[in-house]
Amino acid sequence: MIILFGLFLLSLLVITALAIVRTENLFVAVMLTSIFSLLMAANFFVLDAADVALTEAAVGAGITTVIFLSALALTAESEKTVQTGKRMALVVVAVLATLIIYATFDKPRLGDPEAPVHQHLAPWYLENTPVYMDFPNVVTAILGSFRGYDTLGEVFVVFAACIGVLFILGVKPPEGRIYDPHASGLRHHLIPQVVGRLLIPFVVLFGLYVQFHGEYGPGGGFQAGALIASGVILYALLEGEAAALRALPQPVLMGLVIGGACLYGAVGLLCMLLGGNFLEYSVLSSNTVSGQQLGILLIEAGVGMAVCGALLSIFHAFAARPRRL
Amino acid sequence: MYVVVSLAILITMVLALVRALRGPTVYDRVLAVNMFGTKTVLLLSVIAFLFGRPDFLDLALAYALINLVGVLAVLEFIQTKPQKMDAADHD
Amino acid sequence: MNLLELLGYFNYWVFAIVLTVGLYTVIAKVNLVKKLIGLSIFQSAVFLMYITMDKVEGGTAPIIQKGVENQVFSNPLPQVLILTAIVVGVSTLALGLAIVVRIFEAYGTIEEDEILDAD
Amino acid sequence: MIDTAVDILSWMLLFLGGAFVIIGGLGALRLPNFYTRLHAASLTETMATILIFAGMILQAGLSLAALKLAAIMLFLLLTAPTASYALANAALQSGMRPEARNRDETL
Amino acid sequence: MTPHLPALQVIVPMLCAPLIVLLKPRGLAWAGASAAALLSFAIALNMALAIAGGGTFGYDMGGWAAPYGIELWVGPFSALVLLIVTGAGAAAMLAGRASVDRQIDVERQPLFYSAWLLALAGLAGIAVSADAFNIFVFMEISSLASYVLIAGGPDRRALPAVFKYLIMGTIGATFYLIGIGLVYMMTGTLNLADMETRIGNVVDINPILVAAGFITIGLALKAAVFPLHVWLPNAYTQAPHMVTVFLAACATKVAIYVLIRFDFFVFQANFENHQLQFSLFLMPLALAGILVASAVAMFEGHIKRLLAMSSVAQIGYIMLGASFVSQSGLTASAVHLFNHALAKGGLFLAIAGLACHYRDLRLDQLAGAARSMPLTSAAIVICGFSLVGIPGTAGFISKWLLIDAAMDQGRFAWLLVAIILISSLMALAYVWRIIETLYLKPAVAALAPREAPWPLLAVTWLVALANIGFGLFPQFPLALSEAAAKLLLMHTL
Repeated sequence: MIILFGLFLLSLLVITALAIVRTENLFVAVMLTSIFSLLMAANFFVLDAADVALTEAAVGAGITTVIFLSALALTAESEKTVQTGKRMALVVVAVLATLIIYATFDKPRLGDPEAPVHQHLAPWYLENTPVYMDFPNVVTAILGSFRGYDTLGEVFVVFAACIGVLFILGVKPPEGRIYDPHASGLRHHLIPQVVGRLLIPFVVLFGLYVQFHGEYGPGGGFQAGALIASGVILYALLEGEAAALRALPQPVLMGLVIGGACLYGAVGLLCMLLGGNFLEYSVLSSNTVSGQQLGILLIEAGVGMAVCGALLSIFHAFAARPRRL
Repeated sequence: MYVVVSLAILITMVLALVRALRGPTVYDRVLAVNMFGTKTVLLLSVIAFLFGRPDFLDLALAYALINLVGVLAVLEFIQTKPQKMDAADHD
Repeated sequence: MNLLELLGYFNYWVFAIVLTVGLYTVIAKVNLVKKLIGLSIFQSAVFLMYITMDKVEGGTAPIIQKGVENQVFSNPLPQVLILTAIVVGVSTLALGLAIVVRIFEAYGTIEEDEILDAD
Repeated sequence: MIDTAVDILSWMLLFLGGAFVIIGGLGALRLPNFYTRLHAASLTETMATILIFAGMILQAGLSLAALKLAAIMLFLLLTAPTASYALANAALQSGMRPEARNRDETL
Repeated sequence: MTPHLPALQVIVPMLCAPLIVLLKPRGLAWAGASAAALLSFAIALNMALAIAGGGTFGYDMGGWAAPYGIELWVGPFSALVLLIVTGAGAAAMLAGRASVDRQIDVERQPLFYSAWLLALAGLAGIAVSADAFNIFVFMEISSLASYVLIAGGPDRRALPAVFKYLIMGTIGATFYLIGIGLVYMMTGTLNLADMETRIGNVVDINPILVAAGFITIGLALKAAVFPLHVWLPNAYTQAPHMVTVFLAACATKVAIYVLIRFDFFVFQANFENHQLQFSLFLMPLALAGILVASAVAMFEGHIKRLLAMSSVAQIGYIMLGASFVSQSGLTASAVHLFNHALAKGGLFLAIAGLACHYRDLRLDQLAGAARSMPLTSAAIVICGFSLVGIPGTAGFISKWLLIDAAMDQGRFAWLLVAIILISSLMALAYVWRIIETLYLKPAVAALAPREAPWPLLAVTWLVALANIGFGLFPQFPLALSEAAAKLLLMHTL
């Protein structure tokens, strides 16, 4: 039965992708992109990837759409019909498709438990997570400890994007652009405001739950960071940019980003000082299991802070930029 | 039974997608996107039960939240740029 | 040919289609925002490929349940990799959009051919 | 005995919910103008949501899952009408009039 | 501390990057970033010296043994690449304060230097990593940071240039991701050494072949191998001058390093006739790249664009040496990697010096510049000669080794040698155009002799002298390159 769902969702995915390419209105394309992300996330869920589904929904469908929209508000919004290089694109794409289909013939079919991908590393992780970390979510164990260095790198990718957007949009916009920080479209709507005010504390609470429940269920630093950022974005949409920036000013956000990244690095260096390798959390406590748990808890907190701060900084950099009215 | 319900939800998702593709006004599209989002939430809740892993209901909650933020962002965008929206209608 | 087998290959076909659709958009469209949308579709296709390979027949998400014996779990490693890749994707997108905003401010257009004509 | 009764009740609720979802979906596709479509869509977001979640809560019994389901239901019941309201308001302000017999005037 | 060196190599610049953002007062960000860059250069030098004496560095991140955890591994080849990366990063930063002050607003400078350190950390992270996915993550760090650095260019044309780079770079990285996904699907591992042994057991080789294709194309995009180089000329031309120095010296080289490493370590031993396929595929591209890019460079009017095109040609030389799949060819490649970084880095440093007094860097505007800036111009001459391969400079060593390696290529040896010689003549032609403009043409406007600021001049001359020094005493890079070639070929036979 699950398979039918997959088939169905994947077909919808293809239709949506084609529609995105065909539409000439960028605004419509962005809305369809959000549907695309939701479909992708539902697919991930059907394929047993709960953590990824949560991330794709929070980051892909939520934050990406918001950033796209705020960028569109600063630029043009419909596309010209002219296309160049159509023929070359078709050739490249045809070659690519042939290559992939050529490769598919020998791929192991979906769900084959004998496939090589399920033989080597995966069983080891599934077996040893209870031994070394003693908590149920294997994804969090790999993310935080076994491949914690990748995650450190990822935090710095987000950091790079954050300082990059601030750097690039740090140039003053040209003359003739005005920005009214109070001109939020939803500011004068009573019902959304009341409901929003009611919801935002719960959103943040839920984000914290996702943050600290990551060892036991789907979730962790990235997802929590993105969810809390969505909560603040909701606040910004309802109360206006200025209010959101008053509540969490840019220096605070930057502090979150820097603090999160440094917290992660500091945990790694501490392990080094205590005689282990970089990010070897086992040395953090007399008991290796509790050391691992402590280390993962700390670095996940760092990830959450950094991601939340970075996504919000990026959002504000776009949303608070003067636009041509 | 869960299967029947989830199939119903899937069919409605298709209907919503068709509405999103057809428009004709931008508000119809927003309506469709919103509907699509809530149907995804329903679908996920039902599938979580179908899988026998109700602990994944967290996801559905997150989706509901994201959906609200998305729709409000779209509306905010429309309202700050009202004069250009007619261009959206010719698709 | 059982059903699961069919879906197994169907996933790869969808991966191929979405990948090519995305790449086509990146190459053929002149609008810079459209190019970025294509880029994110292109990357999503790769995520789908990774997640497809993690599925094990009869398996469930790799979160160990207490008191349940003999559970089969799907592969957690591709999920970890894709978690990372999703965040990388959104970072690239944000940076790209920032550049597009500056291009619009400097040139007054986001169509590639008009930008080339302007210089 | 009670178990069976609860089961039957919950199946009925789920079935009704499914029916409402489809009816609402059809309405959102087939009805003639934006406001009527909005009306149909809201149907799936309130009535169908209540029915389906009530059915699942009955199935879950007294557990954490039921609590979560109730939370999601509450959340959806708060947000979906809010979104519908904001949408209708935005459409109204943009000059789209709800009239009785206009078939896709904007086409 | 010694066993931790491979980790520190990456961590030091990376963790300093967020702290730099906090250093708002003028000059502090520069000082902090320079200190971090110098420290990482010292680490690289330390490791290179240890490796030149035989031996390698391995490191298990998080204490998890490979393949379960992420392994770092530094051998002779990576030591050479690390030297180039950290050296270029540190030198350009030390020299460039005045130039950066001129091109980047003061309040944006902390972000700029932070991005610089991230680019450095990312490139170093690629060089030390022995894990396929980890390489992807660090590739993205370095790419994002370099987009930021290039977007700092003063002209509005920098923006479309960097957008193109972003699109092509992301496509390249995604192709690489597809490639390692396919390999992972068939082998179940991500560690490079583990991959090599496990690919041997794969029955269905088709996905692996396709994966090799994706990885090669993806990395070739990042490395700007002809004909995938279209992003490079504009990006290098429009970037701030100091960023051009840094990136031209090392960014593409790291991608080449990964490409060579993948091909030789992972795929080489496992494909039948791989040797043949590798050279069949790469040699024509390398030769075409050398000839076409040199020809284009001969007619370029903008000095930075001219040198950027020349970079594409030089990448061709490096690929050509690798495509011989022989000890001498790979040695020549590795040495050329090092020497080209010296020559191109020196040239771009000197051009940054010229840019202090010449706003417009088109050749016709630079006429007679040697009279107002004699020292800078002399450095251009030395580095230009090294680029061409005049005896006595570092460039000569690698050209000589390359010709030597080409001699062993059987029937077509004479053709290869001829092409290398012809392209060297073309290089002489475009370098001569620069020298002629600087020295022999009458000045456009009479300028009083004003040199570049002294730190820039000092570093420029240091690099120029290094070009001569490594031309006369090439033992150190040569020893590392020979060891690297031996290690790379160990897996072939």
